[in-house]
Amino acid sequence: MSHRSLAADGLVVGYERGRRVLDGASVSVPAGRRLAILGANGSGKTTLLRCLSGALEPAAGSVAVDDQLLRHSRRGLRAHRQEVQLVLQDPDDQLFSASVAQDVSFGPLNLGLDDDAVRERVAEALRLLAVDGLAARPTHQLSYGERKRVAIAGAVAMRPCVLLLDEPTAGLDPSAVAEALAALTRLEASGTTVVMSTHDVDLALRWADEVAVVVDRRVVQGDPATMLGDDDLLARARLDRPWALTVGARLQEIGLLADGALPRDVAALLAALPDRPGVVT
Amino acid sequence: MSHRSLAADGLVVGYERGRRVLDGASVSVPAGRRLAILGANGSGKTTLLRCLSGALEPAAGSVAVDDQLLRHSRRGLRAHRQEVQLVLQDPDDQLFSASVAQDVSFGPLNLGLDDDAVRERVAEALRLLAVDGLAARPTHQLSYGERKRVAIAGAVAMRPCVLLLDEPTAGLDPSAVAEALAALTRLEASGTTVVMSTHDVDLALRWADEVAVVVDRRVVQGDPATMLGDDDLLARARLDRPWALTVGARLQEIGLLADGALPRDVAALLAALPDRPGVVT
Amino acid sequence: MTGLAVDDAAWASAWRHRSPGDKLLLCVGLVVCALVLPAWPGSVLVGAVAVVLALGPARVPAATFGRAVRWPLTFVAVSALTTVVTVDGGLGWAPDAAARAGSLVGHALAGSAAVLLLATTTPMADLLPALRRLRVPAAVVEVASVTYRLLFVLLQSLNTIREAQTARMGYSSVRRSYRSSGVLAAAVLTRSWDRARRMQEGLAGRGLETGLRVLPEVLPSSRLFLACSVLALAGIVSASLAVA
Amino acid sequence: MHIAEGFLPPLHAVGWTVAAAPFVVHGARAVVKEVREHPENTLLLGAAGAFTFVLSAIKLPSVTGSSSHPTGTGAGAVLFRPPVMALLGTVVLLFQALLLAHGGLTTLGANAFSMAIVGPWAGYGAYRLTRSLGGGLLPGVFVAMLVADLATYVTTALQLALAFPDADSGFAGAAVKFLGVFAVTQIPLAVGEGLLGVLLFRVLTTNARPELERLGLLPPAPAQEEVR
Ligand SMILES: Nc1ncnc2c1ncn2[C@@H]1O[C@H](COP(=O)(O)OP(=O)(O)OP(=O)(O)O)[C@@H](O)[C@H]1O
Ligand SMILES: Nc1ncnc2c1ncn2[C@@H]1O[C@H](COP(=O)(O)OP(=O)(O)OP(=O)(O)O)[C@@H](O)[C@H]1O
Ligand SMILES: [Mg+2]
Ligand SMILES: [Mg+2]
Repeated sequence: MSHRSLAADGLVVGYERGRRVLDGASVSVPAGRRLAILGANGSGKTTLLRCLSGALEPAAGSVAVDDQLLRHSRRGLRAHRQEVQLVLQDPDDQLFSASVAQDVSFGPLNLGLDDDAVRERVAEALRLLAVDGLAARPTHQLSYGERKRVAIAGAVAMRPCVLLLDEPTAGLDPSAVAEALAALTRLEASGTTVVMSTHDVDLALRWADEVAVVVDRRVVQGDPATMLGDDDLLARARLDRPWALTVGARLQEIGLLADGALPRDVAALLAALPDRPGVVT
Repeated sequence: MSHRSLAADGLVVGYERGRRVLDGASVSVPAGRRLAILGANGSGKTTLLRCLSGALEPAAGSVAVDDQLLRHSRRGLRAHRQEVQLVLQDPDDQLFSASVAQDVSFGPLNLGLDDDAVRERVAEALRLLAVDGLAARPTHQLSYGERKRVAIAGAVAMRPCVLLLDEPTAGLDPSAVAEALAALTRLEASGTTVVMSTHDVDLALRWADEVAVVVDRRVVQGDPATMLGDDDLLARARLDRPWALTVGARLQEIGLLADGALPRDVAALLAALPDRPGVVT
Repeated sequence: MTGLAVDDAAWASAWRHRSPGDKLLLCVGLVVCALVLPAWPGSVLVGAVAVVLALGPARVPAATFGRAVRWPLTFVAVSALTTVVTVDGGLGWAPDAAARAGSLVGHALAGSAAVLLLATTTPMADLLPALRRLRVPAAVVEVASVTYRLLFVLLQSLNTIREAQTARMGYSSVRRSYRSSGVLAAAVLTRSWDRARRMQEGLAGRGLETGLRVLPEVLPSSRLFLACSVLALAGIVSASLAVA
Repeated sequence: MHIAEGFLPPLHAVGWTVAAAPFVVHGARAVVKEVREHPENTLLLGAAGAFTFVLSAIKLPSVTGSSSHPTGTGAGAVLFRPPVMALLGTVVLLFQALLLAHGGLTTLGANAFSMAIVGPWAGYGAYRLTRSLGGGLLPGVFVAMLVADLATYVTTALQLALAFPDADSGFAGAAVKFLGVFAVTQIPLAVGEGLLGVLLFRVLTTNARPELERLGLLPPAPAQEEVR
């Protein structure tokens, strides 16, 4: 499997007449690069992801995988869904079956694979998400974090090129977040491009290669450090500046950090700090 | 209204036979002090809050408001619920009436107050949470952040001495978090003691006066900076160390911050940093 | 976790990985024996075998089993009593009341124990695919599967919403209880619609248009288990016929 | 009140199963057709089944201090129509037998006949009659819930009387006994269930109007978009 790129251009979406949620929003997910989507509550992050996945047909605009335009016909959607999978925020919206292995088998079966191939895909997906121990467990007995990872496994079993995740870390404890991110890294290694929406600016800064901010019915996309250091954009999007940028900038100001790229997380900051005051390496 | 203190002693709770969620857990909420409850997914934070609110009767142990023991009789619970209110994590579990004002009036009406008193309480609660503009709106049209604040208003209208909040900031964008915290500060000013559970160690460090960590079926309580700097405890509780403590400690090490208490958030850290390298004030 | 103790027991049972077909044969056999054999010694034998198997090899918690038979016990007691009481010209006992009541209670308890043996060892997730082999249409089995899954989601909503209402004194009088119950039922119903709609979207991406087919777990049948089952059933039948 | 496993004599168990079968098969046909045309409706039907199960977990307080659980089949019949309820009700009864030990397998036919067939049809009939006599939605629902609940219990009582006729007075005497025990005591609870139905639908008419319109229970509201 090789990385594929996904792009949306000029999306217009309105749920009710008159009011538009997105109006000319464009975003591109370059193959193999991590994209984080940020934005205030109700700005349209989920709406954007639903358009990208084909779940929602925009009133105008287009979505394409590697320049192949998505058509909202039965066949067009079928083809698109083999490339792009969306994992919803609430795992209970995705888990319909009584047992974990059964649930994950749903997608591959619908692809028309034979039973052995399905079983193999299920095993692979559960392994990538590190939930293989849960295969025979009933869905309703799982913890929230476990349900979240099983829901991701259900999408992964479709072997999509692009995996879209709506707030995959919301409601998880710090260790569970770390485990989820590790699972996503394994997925990337197997050729999947990962996109996530999140409210956590610190996470976006340290995880993403690119950031897309949904603001004023459009999307602004760019480098995480630049975008999340732009106070004007942050204010319009009701976001906070990540602490690492603020603290890093100040430390540069007082000459403790070398000029140039700011560290994006604690580890990078500690590594960049000199051992003694006043010595900038 | 004056602040009241809430305490639980030796709580034992098991949902299924044999397996205990809490086993000898004690926690105390001193009047007027902010308590943050931390812990891994499934450690028992919600269970602890349900015990404190009287929703769940522990198999052993006691809960008391100002040394007045909670009895799980009809009368005992009635009295307790006027002192202690719990706001659940999912606002949709709490908003069941058609309109915002109707929903907030549910509790006061059940207290048997007359219409004028009810109206006054509703207006006050909506004002404290800064959602007075929404009074006439249908609940299902509200954004997630708005629903969360209306749910809190529903509990506040009961005029509790202690307000327990289960993950009040989960799923909110950074501005909405700031607004929710500002609302809680107004509540405190009106005499309510506020307790919240959260997965956000950075938030716990900067907001709380005290931290209670649920780990190994018990609760460890103490000063935020001490508790969240204790690597052994953090590992057992599957929590991360807040960035401010790690970065602050390193800056002290290299002589950039004065010894003593570490700054708890960005603003405090920036204020404590010297203007030029090597100068510790 | 779920509040449905029988279901929890089924998922945790030592017989969880036995073929549902095997367990169906044994339990349905026991149920039929309980129904058609004379109460003495048929019902007693069936009841004893079901209880011993459940608490022994299947390792079902005794408390779960005991609590689960409590409900049928109430019904059986009331109904059996009603059956053997006569009202003609004043309250009185029907002739041979004790024997009739004993026989009724025996049949019912033995049958209940046999069904419970199945229920506490076989999760619905295994039984429903087995219905397919009984020629129940796939659509019906799929609807039943979704019902089973959503049951837990809705029960959770029901309990949480009720807890929230209780905290705000929604059940502090009979009148308020009624109002709160109505609101509760409506909230759960609208949630169930909402949930179905959102699941539709959640599953569309994985190919909902072709139905809700899943791959059931392979649980191979055991010859030994089948042989022992048949032997046990034959033993019960012959013992009963010998005594009768 | 479900008849417990093993309580009915074999002949009765088989008889009621045969009697219930055509209705349940008819319901299954309707469901299969529905799902074939709209596969996504599997989820809606599953949700309806789950709601029917969960509704019976709601505790209704009664004035005497005891509490009871609604049968819920009246509301189900009004919302989802009796044929569908025949199937969903049977599925729910199977779940109740296997998850709660309420009812049984050999008595499934008898229980389905009273709870999934007679109850819903009687309730639905009462609902249609009330509506055609000019009653509104709420009176219709009240009558539907009340009649469905009572009809279910009366049927159960008659089933038991048929199986266990009185030694002297035969079926008639037994019917009096069982009706006395199971149906008369149920009257206040049936009224309670009717009230619950009214409260439920009153909330629905404000919170879930579009759904009720889609189900044909309320006339479609004049579209507001066109007015502007
Ligand atoms: N199915 C729907 N019908 C009508 N309006 C909708 C629907 N879904 C979303 N909206 C509206 O569209 C807007 C964008 O919603 P969306 O869920 O995309 O926001 P979001 O950025 O994901 O927010 P959050 O951070 O709270 O998840 C909101 O104003 C919301 O109320
Ligand atoms: N109603 C319930 N019935 C059975 N088990 C339950 C119930 N509620 C919680 N549990 C179990 O109790 C344990 C503690 O759950 P609790 O919800 O208190 O954890 P938590 O710390 O709030 O987790 P989270 O961070 O995910 O919210 C978990 O193992 C959970 O599965
Ligand atoms: Mg969203
Ligand atoms: Mg919790």
